[in-house]
Amino acid sequence: LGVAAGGTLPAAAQSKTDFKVCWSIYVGWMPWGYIADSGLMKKWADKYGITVDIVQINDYVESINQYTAGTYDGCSMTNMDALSIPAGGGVDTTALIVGDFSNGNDAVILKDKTALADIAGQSVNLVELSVSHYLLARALDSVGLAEKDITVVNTSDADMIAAYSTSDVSAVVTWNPLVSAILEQPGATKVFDSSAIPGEIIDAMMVNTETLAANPDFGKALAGAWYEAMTIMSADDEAGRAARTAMATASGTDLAGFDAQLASTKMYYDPAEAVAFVGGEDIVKSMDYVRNFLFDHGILGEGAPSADFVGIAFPGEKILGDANNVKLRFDPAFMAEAAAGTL
Amino acid sequence: MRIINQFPTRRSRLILGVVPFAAIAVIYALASRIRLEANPADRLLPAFSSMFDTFVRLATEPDRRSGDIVLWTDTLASLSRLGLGLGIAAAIALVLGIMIGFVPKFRATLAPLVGAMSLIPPLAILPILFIVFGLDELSKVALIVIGITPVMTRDLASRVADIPEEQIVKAQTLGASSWAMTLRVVLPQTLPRLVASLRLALGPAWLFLIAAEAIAATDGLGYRIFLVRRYLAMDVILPYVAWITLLAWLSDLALREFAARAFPWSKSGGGL
Amino acid sequence: MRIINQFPTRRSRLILGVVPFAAIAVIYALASRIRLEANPADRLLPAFSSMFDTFVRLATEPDRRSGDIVLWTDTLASLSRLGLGLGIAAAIALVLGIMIGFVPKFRATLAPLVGAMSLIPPLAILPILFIVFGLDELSKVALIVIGITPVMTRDLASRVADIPEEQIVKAQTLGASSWAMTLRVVLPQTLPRLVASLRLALGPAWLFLIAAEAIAATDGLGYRIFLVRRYLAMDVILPYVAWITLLAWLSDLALREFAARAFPWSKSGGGL
Amino acid sequence: MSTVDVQNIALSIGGVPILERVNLSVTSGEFCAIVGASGCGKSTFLRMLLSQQRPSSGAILIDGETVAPEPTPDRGIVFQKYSVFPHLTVAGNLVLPADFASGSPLARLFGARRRNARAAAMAMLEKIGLGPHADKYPAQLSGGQQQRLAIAQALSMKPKILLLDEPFGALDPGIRADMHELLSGLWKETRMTVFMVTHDIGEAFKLGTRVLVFDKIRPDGGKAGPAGATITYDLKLDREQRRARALAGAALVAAAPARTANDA
Amino acid sequence: MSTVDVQNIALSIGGVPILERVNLSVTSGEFCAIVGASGCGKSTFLRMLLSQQRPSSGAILIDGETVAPEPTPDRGIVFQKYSVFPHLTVAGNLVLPADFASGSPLARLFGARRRNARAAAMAMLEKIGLGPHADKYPAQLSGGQQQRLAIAQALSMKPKILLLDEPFGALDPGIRADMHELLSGLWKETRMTVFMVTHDIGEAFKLGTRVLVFDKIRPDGGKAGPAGATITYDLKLDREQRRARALAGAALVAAAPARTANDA
Ligand SMILES: Nc1ncnc2c1ncn2[C@@H]1O[C@H](COP(=O)(O)OP(=O)(O)OP(=O)(O)O)[C@@H](O)[C@H]1O
Ligand SMILES: Nc1ncnc2c1ncn2[C@@H]1O[C@H](COP(=O)(O)OP(=O)(O)OP(=O)(O)O)[C@@H](O)[C@H]1O
Ligand SMILES: [Mg+2]
Ligand SMILES: [Mg+2]
Repeated sequence: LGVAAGGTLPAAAQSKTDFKVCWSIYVGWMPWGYIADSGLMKKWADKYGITVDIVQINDYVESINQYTAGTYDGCSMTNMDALSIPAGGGVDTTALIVGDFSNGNDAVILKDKTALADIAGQSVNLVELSVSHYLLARALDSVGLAEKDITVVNTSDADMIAAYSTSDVSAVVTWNPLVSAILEQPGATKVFDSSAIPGEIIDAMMVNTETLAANPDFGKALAGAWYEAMTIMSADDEAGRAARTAMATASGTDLAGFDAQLASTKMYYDPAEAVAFVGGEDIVKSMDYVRNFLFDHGILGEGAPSADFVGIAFPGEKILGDANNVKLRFDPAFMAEAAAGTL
Repeated sequence: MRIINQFPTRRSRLILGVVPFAAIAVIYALASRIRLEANPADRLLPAFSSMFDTFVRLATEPDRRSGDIVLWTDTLASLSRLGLGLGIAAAIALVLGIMIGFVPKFRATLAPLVGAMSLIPPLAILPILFIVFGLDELSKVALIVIGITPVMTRDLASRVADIPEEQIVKAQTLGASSWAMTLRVVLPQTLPRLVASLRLALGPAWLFLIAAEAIAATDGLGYRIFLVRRYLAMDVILPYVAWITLLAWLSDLALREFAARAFPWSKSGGGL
Repeated sequence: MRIINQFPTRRSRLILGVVPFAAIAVIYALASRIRLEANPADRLLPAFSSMFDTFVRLATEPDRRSGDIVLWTDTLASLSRLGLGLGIAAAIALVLGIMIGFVPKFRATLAPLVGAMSLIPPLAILPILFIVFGLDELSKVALIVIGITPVMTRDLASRVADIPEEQIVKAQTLGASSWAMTLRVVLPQTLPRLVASLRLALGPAWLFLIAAEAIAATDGLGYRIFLVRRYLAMDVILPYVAWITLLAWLSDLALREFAARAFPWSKSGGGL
Repeated sequence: MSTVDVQNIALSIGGVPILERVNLSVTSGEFCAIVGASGCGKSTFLRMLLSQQRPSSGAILIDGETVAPEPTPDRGIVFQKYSVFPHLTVAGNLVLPADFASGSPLARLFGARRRNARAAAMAMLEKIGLGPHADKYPAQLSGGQQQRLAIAQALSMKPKILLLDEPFGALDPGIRADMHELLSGLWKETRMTVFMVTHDIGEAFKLGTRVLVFDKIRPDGGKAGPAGATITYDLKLDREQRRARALAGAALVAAAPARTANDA
Repeated sequence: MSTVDVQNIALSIGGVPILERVNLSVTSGEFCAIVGASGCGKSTFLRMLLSQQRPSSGAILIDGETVAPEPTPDRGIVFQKYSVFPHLTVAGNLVLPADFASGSPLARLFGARRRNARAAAMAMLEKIGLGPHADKYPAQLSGGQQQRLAIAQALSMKPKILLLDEPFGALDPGIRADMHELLSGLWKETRMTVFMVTHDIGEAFKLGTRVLVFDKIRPDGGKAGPAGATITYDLKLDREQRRARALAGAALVAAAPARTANDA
């Protein structure tokens, strides 16, 4: 244990040439699998004289935990989980590539009811403390309800569809592809989704800040590969369809299903758009909501006396929370290089 | 003298037994220290002190959200599911085990089915369990029951079949019907084994309980562990695991003591 | 004649054994029919025909993405993990079991530790395991090993301790050292029990394998079940579960046959 | 109290003949001692008398009627081991037959009938010298005490035929002598028909009115495959003769048992 | 081939005295038969001679020196059961001592030495009549054959002292007689010192040069708590005397064994 713990210490700031990043199955992150399989990663890593190993992990939380423990140099995750797990756990983390935000991918679904307000008094099945929980909180806000008006039942995402099929379940909050599968079932109505809170559920490739600082080539290789993949998959040609088909199969669906999921995702195919998004005011507001949600639910950890405990840095020296304890950074530098074509 | 003939004294036995635990604790403390020095906010290997603080807080302070004292509601919820699951499994295994072990016709009918069922990994058929048993308490209890009953049944059936034929013949010469033998000869001699079988099933039962609570629950020890895994709160997980281990050990002890008292005629397994 | 004295003939035994399976198949077919009539797109209880089609497709057609035939790559991946896990667990359990069962000093030192470890639910410490062992093949094998070794060790240790003292004394009067006795008296007599212990561990081993593959893998039977579970593709899950059950049953059979051949002097458990 | 007619029975298990051409006619009240080499089929013969095993051919008649196809209370049995129920106290073991006879759905007597049955059991225990041990479990008794209990239990059903399979094999010479007396006394009192298997020739001649020797012989004298055992000597003893014959008989069978079934 | 001096040993287990004031001096080559009631401590006495159990007080000297604290090859043992290794063939059981003696790290002989050891084992097997069974496992042998093997195994170490704990308890009278001859022959040949526990008085007088009777007596004649057993009779037999004394001896001890440990 001692050796293992020592061996997986958060990478100290030192330059190295071999990197590992992990990802899990979600529409906005499927390109990582494609990048690994298609050789794009090798191409870009070779260009910078490094190697980058891209590893798929089925269990999303486990992938973040592994990253937090120091096993991986980067990991795909949402803004909220980045704040609560690695940043809250003292691992300085940078949002290297802001790939998309959920624009309908996450939804509140009621069975045999059609209005969000009907949710009052029900049991709601969702992955507790996840973005679904956050979405629910935002949804309840919008109709003047609070979490105490409902009962939250923690339900594993893998079993969400089966759970919905049982008579015990009348309300669920979840994400795609589960949303579309559940909506196929009789009586299911989507009463609220993330398109009502655009830009608040952000999916990004998060990397260790110290590793990135010591090895800018690592960031460049990832950004280069990512945006080449973006160009390929966003094109409506044979290569684009082939890429999207590969991603569809890998996530267990077909091209039509995958395209449907993409439709409810605001993908930043163009790095310039992502740079603008990260530099805007909305993201600061979103992160403020998120950190207050996390603090209210005690997820920032016992050591957190207030929501301000962990600092979040935005471009242009904007900082939310404790400036002396900045652990989450939105850094558009590498996306900007991609936009400028200097990678 | 040969090493196998060297018997440690009672006192040194005690010391030797503690050594590995102490060694693990020391290694843990060192590893934790190293990580915390590198990153004071590290959550992976919390210091003993912070685990202790967290545990005390969980055991004494009401939760911010629900107002319950988390440790006790979790423990109560888990133990009642576990108890119910073990109870139902024991009842089914006892009835089926006696039927299979004692009555040739039932054996021919049920033994292959129970054999096949004991090989199905219950976690793989969870969706079907949900549909059949719903998502609330029942499904958690059902997962425990489905997980441990086939193995217990096989165990009991083979024990019933092991009752010396002489006893059964003897009972028949004393005028017993099949039912009378079941009640007065087979059942009482199967009960101690049932307890032993329950003790063996404790480990798997906890496993299935935790798996069930990870899938859909609002309380329970497994629920808490999987919930706080979302923010890598090892300061909660590790004390919870220790607590579960303690509970499992206590149930094991209680069952052993119960068997020794309730079945004085049965030579208990003894030792390990 | 009393029911316990009525022995079915070989032929009726066969028929009786098939009945429950047939009954389950019929009930399933009916339930499936009802659900499919209500909603032809229902995925929960697919018809036998569609399960069969899916299974044939998985077993014969190469996957679009990787070009592999999914069923065989999954089976190969899972079986090699399982085999490795069982092998390592058997080796550790054999060594520790003999040490604990045979040498009083080791027993005093290790028995309490192994006892405590056999009570820790491995699923609860998954995050720690993944961090210690990483996420590649090693962690899956490690979860199997950690899940089954303590129980196997206890089992073997108690069997070693059960070797009649007379044999050990006899060996000493024949001039054997502790090591010679371990090699020539204890080890050979422990091997049949090791096989029996492995057979008992098959069920839990599959369970842990599936749990590990669900969290981190890119192939394997558990991975596939996990992957398609999100879409409730029961037409894949159910044949996979049946396939796993068949594989487990075959391994069980192989181990039993092996023991009967390799240890002709050992009276095998017989029957159930 | 019953006659037993064994009519030319034979038994093969898996093609191997165990017993063959066994003929025997026992009148009511005889005490048959059965001796023979280990593995020659003595226990198997008792199992057939008890309907635990069915002969491959031939018939067994009791009081002129074909024997029931399963063990019944008219035939009592005492085995060398496992003869009492380990989970019941000494008194419980003796009350058990009454419990079975009660016909109650719980196979247990209650109230006054239970008290009566227990009183009867206690009286019996006093008679066989186990009074002070009534509430012990069998495992707490010595071998001789257990066998006394087993005999008392078998006799409580007043069987017409009592079968004993090496009942005293595990006992001390001293206890064994005590048991001989107990058994002779009971036999004289109840006049049941007794079959007792024993390895001890002296015991056979001391207790039996008739000694049956089982052995394998080949009728053709040749080596035409394996043969089953049969009754090779059937010695009817006058009470007075017994002592005299004991020495001769012992000499007679001394060679036979040396051939074990393994040599076949 | 060794003298044995037992000097006033006593043993209590958990406060209960099992043996006390046991004194005995055995000259080289004696054959001591040990009889006594069940549970009186005969096996325990052998266990102490074998260093399997340590006396609470007193000393055991072999050839004038304190006995080793653990079993050694100079003292061989044959138990009533479990006396051979079930996982080795008959020949394997006899080669085992040579394997142990080889000092090889695998505790196994190889090559020519293995062939020699096997040849020696086969010769021994022929001598004790087990030649045809060399490749069988013990479970496939009869009880008598197993005991012959056990004795051969114990003798292969040429022990100075041979301890036998009811070695023939489970055997037929016929086989038993064969075994008596085998044992007597071997004892005469090797002149080792033999201690044999038996329940059969006849056997004791037939084989022993000396019969030791263990029993519990209270030295003060009173009831001052439980007492341990000790040697109450120590009969040295002339070869010629033996037959004559057999009857008298049997009468002498007939009452004693009836008192079992349970009555204590
Ligand atoms: N179920 C069986 N299958 C095969 N052979 C059997 C079976 N039961 C008994 N035998 C064989 O039948 C023969 C007679 O066995 P049985 O137990 O009747 O002998 P026995 O005369 O009582 O011997 P012992 O004196 O050792 O008790 C033995 O050779 C035994 O191997
Ligand atoms: N480990 C022990 N703990 C307590 N009592 C014991 C132990 N070992 C032996 N005894 C007691 O010591 C006494 C002597 O036992 P031992 O086996 O030596 O008798 P024995 O003379 O060989 O009897 P048997 O003729 O039945 O073999 C018995 O009363 C037994 O209960
Ligand atoms: Mg017999
Ligand atoms: Mg003894």
